[in-house]
Amino acid sequence: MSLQPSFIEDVSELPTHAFSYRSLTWWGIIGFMVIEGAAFALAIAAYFFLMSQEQEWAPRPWAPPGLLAGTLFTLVMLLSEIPNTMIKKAAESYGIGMVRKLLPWMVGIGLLLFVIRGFEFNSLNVLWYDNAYGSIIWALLFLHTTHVATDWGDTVVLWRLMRTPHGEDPRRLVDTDENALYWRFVWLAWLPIYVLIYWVPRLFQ
Amino acid sequence: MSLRCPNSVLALAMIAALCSCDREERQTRGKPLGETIPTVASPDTIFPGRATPPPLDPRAAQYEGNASAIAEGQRLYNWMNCAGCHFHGGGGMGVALMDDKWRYGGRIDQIAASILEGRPNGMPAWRGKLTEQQIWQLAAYVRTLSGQERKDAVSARADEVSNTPPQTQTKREPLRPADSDQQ
Amino acid sequence: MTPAERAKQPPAKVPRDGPKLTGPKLEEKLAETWSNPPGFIGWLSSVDHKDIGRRYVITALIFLALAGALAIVMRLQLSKPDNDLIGAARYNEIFTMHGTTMMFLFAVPVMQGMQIYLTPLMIGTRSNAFPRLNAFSYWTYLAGGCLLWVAFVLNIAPDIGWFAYPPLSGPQFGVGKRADIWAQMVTFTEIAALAAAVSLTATILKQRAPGMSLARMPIFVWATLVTSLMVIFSMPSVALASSLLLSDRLVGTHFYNPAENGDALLWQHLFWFFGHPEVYIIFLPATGFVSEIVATFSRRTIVMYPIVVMSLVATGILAFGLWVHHMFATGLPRIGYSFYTAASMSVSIPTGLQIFCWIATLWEGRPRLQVPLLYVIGFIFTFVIGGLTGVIIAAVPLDLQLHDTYFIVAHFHYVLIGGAVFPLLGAITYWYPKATGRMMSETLGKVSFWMIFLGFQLAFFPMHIAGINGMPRRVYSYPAGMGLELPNLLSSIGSMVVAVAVLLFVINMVVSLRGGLKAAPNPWGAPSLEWATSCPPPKYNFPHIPVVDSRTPLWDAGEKMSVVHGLRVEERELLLTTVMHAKPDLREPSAEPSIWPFIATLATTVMFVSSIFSPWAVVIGAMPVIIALTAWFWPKSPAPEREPVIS
Amino acid sequence: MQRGGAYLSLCVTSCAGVQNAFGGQGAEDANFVRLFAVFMVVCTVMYLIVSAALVIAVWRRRQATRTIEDRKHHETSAATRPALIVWTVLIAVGLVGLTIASFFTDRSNAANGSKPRLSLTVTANQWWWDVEYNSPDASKIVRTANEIHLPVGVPAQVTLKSNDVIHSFWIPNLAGKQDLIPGRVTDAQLLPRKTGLFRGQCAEFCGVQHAQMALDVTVESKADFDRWYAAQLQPGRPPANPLQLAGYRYVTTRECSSCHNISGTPAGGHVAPDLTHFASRRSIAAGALPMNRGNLYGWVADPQSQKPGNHMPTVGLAANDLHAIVAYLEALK
Repeated sequence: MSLQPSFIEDVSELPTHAFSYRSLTWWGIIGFMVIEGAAFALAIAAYFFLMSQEQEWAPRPWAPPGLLAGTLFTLVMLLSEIPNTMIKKAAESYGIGMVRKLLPWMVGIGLLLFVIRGFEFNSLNVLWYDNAYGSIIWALLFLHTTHVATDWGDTVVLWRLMRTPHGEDPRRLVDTDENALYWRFVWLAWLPIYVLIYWVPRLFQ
Repeated sequence: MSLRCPNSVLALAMIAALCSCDREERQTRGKPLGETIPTVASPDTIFPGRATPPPLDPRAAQYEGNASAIAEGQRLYNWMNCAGCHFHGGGGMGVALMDDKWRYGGRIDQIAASILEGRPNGMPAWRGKLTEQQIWQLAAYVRTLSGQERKDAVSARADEVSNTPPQTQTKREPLRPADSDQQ
Repeated sequence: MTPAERAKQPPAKVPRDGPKLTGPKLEEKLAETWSNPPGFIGWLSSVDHKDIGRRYVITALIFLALAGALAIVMRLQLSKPDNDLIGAARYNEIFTMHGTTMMFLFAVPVMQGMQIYLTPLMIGTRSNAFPRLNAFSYWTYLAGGCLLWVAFVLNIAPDIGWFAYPPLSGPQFGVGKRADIWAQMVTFTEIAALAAAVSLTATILKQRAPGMSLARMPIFVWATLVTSLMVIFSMPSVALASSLLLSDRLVGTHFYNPAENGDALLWQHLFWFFGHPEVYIIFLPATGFVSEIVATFSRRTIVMYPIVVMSLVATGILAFGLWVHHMFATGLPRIGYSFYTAASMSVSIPTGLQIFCWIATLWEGRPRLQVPLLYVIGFIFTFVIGGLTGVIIAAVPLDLQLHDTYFIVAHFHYVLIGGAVFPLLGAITYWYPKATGRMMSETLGKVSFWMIFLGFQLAFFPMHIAGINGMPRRVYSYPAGMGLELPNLLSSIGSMVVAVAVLLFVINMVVSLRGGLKAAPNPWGAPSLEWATSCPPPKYNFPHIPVVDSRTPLWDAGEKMSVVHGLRVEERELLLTTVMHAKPDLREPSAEPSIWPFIATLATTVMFVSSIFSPWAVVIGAMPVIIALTAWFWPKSPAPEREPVIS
Repeated sequence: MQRGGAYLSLCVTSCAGVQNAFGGQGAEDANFVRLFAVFMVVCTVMYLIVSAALVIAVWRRRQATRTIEDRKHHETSAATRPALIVWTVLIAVGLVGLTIASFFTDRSNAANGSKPRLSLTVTANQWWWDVEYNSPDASKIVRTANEIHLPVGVPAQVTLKSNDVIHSFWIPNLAGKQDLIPGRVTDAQLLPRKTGLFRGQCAEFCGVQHAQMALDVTVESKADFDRWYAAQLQPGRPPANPLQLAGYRYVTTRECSSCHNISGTPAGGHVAPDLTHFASRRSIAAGALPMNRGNLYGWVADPQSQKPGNHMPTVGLAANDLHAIVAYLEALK
């Protein structure tokens, strides 16, 4: 450096990890959440745009999607917030044992959700190539499924990681904390989509 | 990555390129101007016993798997009101075109011959009503209705009311002449 | 020892930079820690923001040259009426490739490349926030560019315009796989842009030098922050639109099928909701370049810094509210149009304020007429014409006559070439010594400036006349006798002059690599932090992280530069600071170079390209992508227990 | 202001052509020219202010500057803030004025089009225009292609539809453009003020032959228009000599009849331009070729060489058929 340095502060005391907005990866996760949130918001806007084109939503003769699978999915997802919050609390209090115990539960819940989602696709009562209504319903469900899949994949990798010595590193606890935060975004994003897919087509029957 | 591997990747890319090239070939005029007079010989579709059918007409290569020919065929199918009798392949007054039974042969040149000469029970002869290029384009499109065509050359849907599953999703079916099983 | 106690451990005895370890000895150890692994694999796995930024800019300039060559072919075809140099189908491919390459493969990437290169240097840190994500961003951009241009070589290039309106790009009229390739290229480039934007946002918010509060950030860094946020909010719109188009074309959904209650205008709304912010994503970094150049060459700080920053933010927000002015002719309700007329007019107010502040800075200072400042002056003269024609076409009755004519082609070339490429050429001349250690030639720089400035006016001003004389856009030829011959001939000549001028600029860049004068660390006497390091900067940028206490650190630093110390030397580490006031907060280990981002891009490329042909490719192709991503994020084995991991 | 707009339009373009936004022959286009003049005046004034300020700022040599060299690089002169306020007010007032002028022009255009006394339906196809004059009495409906005749001073309502992709209906001399979007019905209002021969063109990229999709517009007196309308109502002229008869036979029985329609003959295809009064038009193939015998021969023999990619196939006619067809088509006045 052309100018001579004058040392005015020693930063070696600072920690190398922190939770929530002090951590760099937290901002990365927020960035990706905003991107996916924007994509969901625009997909929902497209849903309403297409809805305005039709005389009646869930156009005759297609029946609105069956409620059972979707409601079950929503229920399980909301319940999954309990272990999710426990993991987040454990991670923030460096409770690595608890984290290692609960992660498999989250992976299991993920698998259960995939099974229910399979039944959901089956109970939509419309195919994606039937009409614009069918297309947007399938598109919303497919978008959210990829969303659940990506976070489930992240949770599986985290589960395997926490079982290795890497799990000891608190930075991995920060990752667990942020993964739990991301799971909250996944089911928060699901609530409006659930209403749009299952309840709005019933409004006009 | 040794040097040899990019060469093989390059070779693969070129091969993939060649087959994609003719899918997108857009020849707007069926034949060079000189020989646009329609040829006389048309392939006979009925041949005694189970003899092998005559060799494929050389024009077939120009139309099979050619996306623009199929798209033109799709347009002509609507313009000439083929849907009036054949519907969108399901058949009605006209025979079904989606199944694998071809009483007068399912090869592209045999379909073209059926369009050109007409067939009993109501299929009009389009000789003189459509040019030879248009008839071959129609034949190329009709072949896709029964799933004989490669998936990357067909269009998933037309800008019409959805009537059949997307052609890109229909399973490719082997060609069985109708007389092979007793009606 | 549980992680909890380990978190409170005192810092271990490891080599750290400081009064005891400074000067050449420190720089040699840091260079070794921050260097790339050797060989071709090392080159592929580089995560240094300078490597990635340089690759982005050079690849984007290559695409500029390719698309520029296509522009020359188009101008030759249009130089005289009823010309048959190239046929209609070929011309449609060429203008689609020209527009798509310029917008998706040159303009946005070159701005993001400059931002990736300059941001860490200007805010005083050693790397971008997510280095491997940056590397993945560049490789994905390169893959998208190659996909489009390989398709062009193989004669399956898209011929649907750079905006691909269905039903022309739909399954029935978009024949073959041309439109799919366009849509897949859009998916590639916007994943690249989103990844870079997330990384830049995190870098700016968390890694500024201690003391560099938001009010002391350089204006180019403000422009980068606003642009990155605009990318994050607007790119998902085109991602969704192109995915819906791909699913229409592949599995027969009906989003844009009017017969099944889909709508062609759904595409236009989604596309232009992205389209208009995109042109501001291209323009705002250019205003950042102009602010930096004007400050340095007027020898003073920018006048009324808060006004300029608020104008940037206002332009960023307003940009999202005026996309319907691209759709004035589609028969939407007139009362809606008047709202968008007002919004489109209002977006010129913040830009007007910025121009006032630049001119006031020149007025207060003593401008030195070197090449970067010449480009800024050329920018102001050219861009203001483009801005004013923008005000003209914001009015509905005028736009109904001028929409989709060559008047619009003239308008957007004035605001894109005048508004973004001129500042870019000035910025390249300005930061070339920092990147290469050599100055670009001043005389050759001035010659190419005057040629490009005058050639540009000759090329694009007559297009206003051609537009008014009734020449629509995207026509491969025009009949004689409509008064279009002279404007088109002048435009063709002008475009040749611009082509030669750009060639001269490139020659100047290449020749100066070796032949240019050796550059001092701060050849222009500039105030901002990137001029505190050597030219070209070392791999780790700053031996000690500088401390900032004003908007012009180097001008107010006196003879000693105050710094913080205590970062590790044998591990890659940089300093995180708080968002508002940039007080030191954490020491963050920075990611090591890795080949996995490159492999992740290969896997993503295979998935995307094969999903043009079959929907199952998305599911099957996802497996290698997951494997590559897992390997990418898998932490490297911890160093032998010489030092507990946290300290 | 009226003279200013006209003077401005003359000096900007060498001559007001047949397809020129500064023609001003239509009510909406006249409004355009006036509003364009207002905008040009305001914008030129603003541009001169910016250029003058820039030139002075760069070229003035004075000693007391506030730069790093004299350690005053953070200071700003007191006059800057008021100057900024004046500049902001100037921009705001300018923009508000222009926006209001634009809204008034909108209202005037809407008023011009509010009481149409003629109704047309234009349906755009890939690369030609299908024109239909609507009338409550079905026998009074005229169908033509690639041309529009309008009586001067009569406001006309044009309903716009599309059969395939998005096109844009644009006759610069008369009015602004409106898109024709499949699945939607939009409309355009034309109020021609001066008679003359004009040319419109598709302004939205619509495929390979987007460049050759024009339409001829003739604005004539009411009497001429009625005479033309009556002629259009007549069926196609029967062949007058053996050559035309041979042409008649070919056209009404062979390939031509599959797509084209000639009223009063067995040829009834509606997927291509109506040829009933083909010879009375000013151009062939949507403005691609002026109407004369040479072009007619060239077009009928091989349309793919004149307009490559369009949907009229090269039939490959024998020489005598070609002569007969051209003779018959030339008779369809």
